[in-house]
Amino acid sequence: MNWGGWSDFFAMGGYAFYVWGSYAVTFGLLVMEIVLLLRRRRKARAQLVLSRGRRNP
Amino acid sequence: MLEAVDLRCERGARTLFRGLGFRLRGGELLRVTGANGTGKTSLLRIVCGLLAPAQGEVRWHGGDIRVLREEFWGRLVYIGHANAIKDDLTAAENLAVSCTLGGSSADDAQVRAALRQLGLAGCEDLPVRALSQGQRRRVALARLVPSGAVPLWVLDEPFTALDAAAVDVVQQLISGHVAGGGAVFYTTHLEASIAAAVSLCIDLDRGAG
Amino acid sequence: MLAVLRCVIRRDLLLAARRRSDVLTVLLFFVIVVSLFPLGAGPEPALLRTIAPGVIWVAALLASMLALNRLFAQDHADGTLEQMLLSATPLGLIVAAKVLAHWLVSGLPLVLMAPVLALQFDLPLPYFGVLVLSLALGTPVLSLIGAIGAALTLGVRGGGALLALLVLPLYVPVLIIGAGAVEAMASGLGAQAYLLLLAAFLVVAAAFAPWVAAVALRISVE
Amino acid sequence: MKGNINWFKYSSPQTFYPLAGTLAPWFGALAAVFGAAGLYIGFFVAPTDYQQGEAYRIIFIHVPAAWMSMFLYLVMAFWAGAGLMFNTRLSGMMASALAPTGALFTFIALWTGSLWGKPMWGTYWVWDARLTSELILLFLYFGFMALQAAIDDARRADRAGAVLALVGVVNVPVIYFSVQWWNTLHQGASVSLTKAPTMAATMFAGMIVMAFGFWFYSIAVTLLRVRCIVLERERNSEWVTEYARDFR
Repeated sequence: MNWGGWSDFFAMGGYAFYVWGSYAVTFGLLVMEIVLLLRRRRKARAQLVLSRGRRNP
Repeated sequence: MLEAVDLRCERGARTLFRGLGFRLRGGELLRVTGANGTGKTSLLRIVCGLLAPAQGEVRWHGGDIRVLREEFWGRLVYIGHANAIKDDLTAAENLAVSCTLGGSSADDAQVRAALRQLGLAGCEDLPVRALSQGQRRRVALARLVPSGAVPLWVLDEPFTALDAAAVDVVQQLISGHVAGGGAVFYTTHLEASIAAAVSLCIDLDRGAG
Repeated sequence: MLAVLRCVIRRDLLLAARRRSDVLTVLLFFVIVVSLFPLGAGPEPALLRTIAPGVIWVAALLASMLALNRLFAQDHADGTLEQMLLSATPLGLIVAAKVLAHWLVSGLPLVLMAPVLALQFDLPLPYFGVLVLSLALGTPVLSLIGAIGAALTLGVRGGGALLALLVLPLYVPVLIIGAGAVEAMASGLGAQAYLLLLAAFLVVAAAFAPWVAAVALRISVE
Repeated sequence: MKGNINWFKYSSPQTFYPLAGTLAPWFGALAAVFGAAGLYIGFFVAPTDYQQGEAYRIIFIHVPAAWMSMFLYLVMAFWAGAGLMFNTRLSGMMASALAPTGALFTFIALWTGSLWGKPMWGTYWVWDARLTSELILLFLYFGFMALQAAIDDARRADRAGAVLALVGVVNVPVIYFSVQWWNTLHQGASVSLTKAPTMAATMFAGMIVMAFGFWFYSIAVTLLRVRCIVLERERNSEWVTEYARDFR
């Protein structure tokens, strides 16, 4: 384990902004993609319910 | 000569027709009727190979047209809703280009004779822009005159925007072609009486013909 | 077969002659875009001399892309495109003929105009030859690749910008090698390799692009 | 996404839909496991680089993301080509489902590349051959997605997208080598990311593990998106209305 303590870990040898900047954006985008996808899935299912309602109310 | 087997056509999510088949031999006339939007034009485009059917096959002399491709297209004249003429060119130039493209080369004399036959004497060298809608349709249909040798004619609403005299000329052309052993596949709303040995009909209103 | 191709080329050239303004707008666009750069980047000759090839090439690229929608859109609208699809001649050859006619109308003028603009940028005279040659080899490639983009975006809304988005990434190699030719000449390396590479691009594009555009046309007209 | 077990049995959207549903969570779980392992190796096992200090740790997501951006474009072009050749609707859907994730990884590669460039070379954007090619790859992805969005008819959109993807995949090597040539002409090889730090075994392991994590993630997300596309495109078919009977 090459970190003194948590504060040392987060300082990341002075490059905290760059390292955490990249990691935060990367995993933030991945999570955002999943959230958008689930929303799209909900919209698609709602559309089906809507058209089913229209077909045989 | 031309045969379609179990054709199904879809536009967007709607199925226009399914299980449609017919057989068209030389010297026969096949008319497609049906209300607007029942897929008449789509059927014509499928028969020409412009549109791929969702299911089924179109055969020319037993060979699938998707395999024959250029060989089949060389034996066919297609006149669609659009007149396929350029506004900036004169009527003579337009006809010369469309004849060459279709494979039946026509020299200038034949071109002018065809235009005269369609009642366009005197307008041969006017840019098509200056002609009326009816005259433009005649320029498009004048292509039929030099393509007597082409066995299959596919015409989409040939009689629209034409006056009585022009309709008469076109009817003679069609019946002349059919009498000469060619086949004509066309759609129209006009109750046209075209003399032909055998004239079949596909009615898309009653579902598959 | 050949008669049909000659007829298509003659028809397109005739159409362009009848509507000369289309040709001029492409050329004027080219001249204006090139003339904007000194206004933007300042008139010092040293700077202009270094950016001259890049500017002229980018402007030629944009101008030829601007002219692309004239390639199929008009024929699609009035139905002549369907006749080409239903002709006995393979569609690839017809597309090649159309692209050649299109290049003669919108590519060649750019090549001929480039030296005049190079004067404006005070480009040393020995480099004119390489510039014109690289454009002469490059602009047909732009038209050929552009034909694929034009065929794909036929009758699609937002066509102009979409066409640019599709085609510009594919133009990058031609731009780099084309502009690089003059650059290499300037740095003494000699432009031989670049011009040969451009010629290779041209041969490959001429061999494949028309057939790919033909497939794209059949898809778009369906 | 290698070929399915029985090629044609699963090639219809109807049979593929449930399969995608069962597989997606598994791949999601695998992605989480490998991602966590990659992070652990990257931060706690890999030693500090003597030359670049801690900043080099960005490599553990920059390189896998770059690999994925290229790999997904190839897979997308494969499915698009298959859709064009065999006329199967599902292949077209797969291609459309892959594009957004590919574009996302390209953007991540660019973002992490520039953030890594700042501490190393003092500028956020380095006209390095590989970074520039990534940028052009991003435009290719946007071109594909924009073309598909602009065409209403799903069948034509798939086939037009397929032609563009195939033309694009042929051009990617040409773009890469011309950018490489351009880079050496203008700057020489002095400023470029190609000189990765000396590869200690653990560093390489960290990257590989993270790459697998991203790969499983892409499969899971693509399967989910395919299911959405199937629902959207097949909403009028009988099996979807039957399937949707119990939706609230």
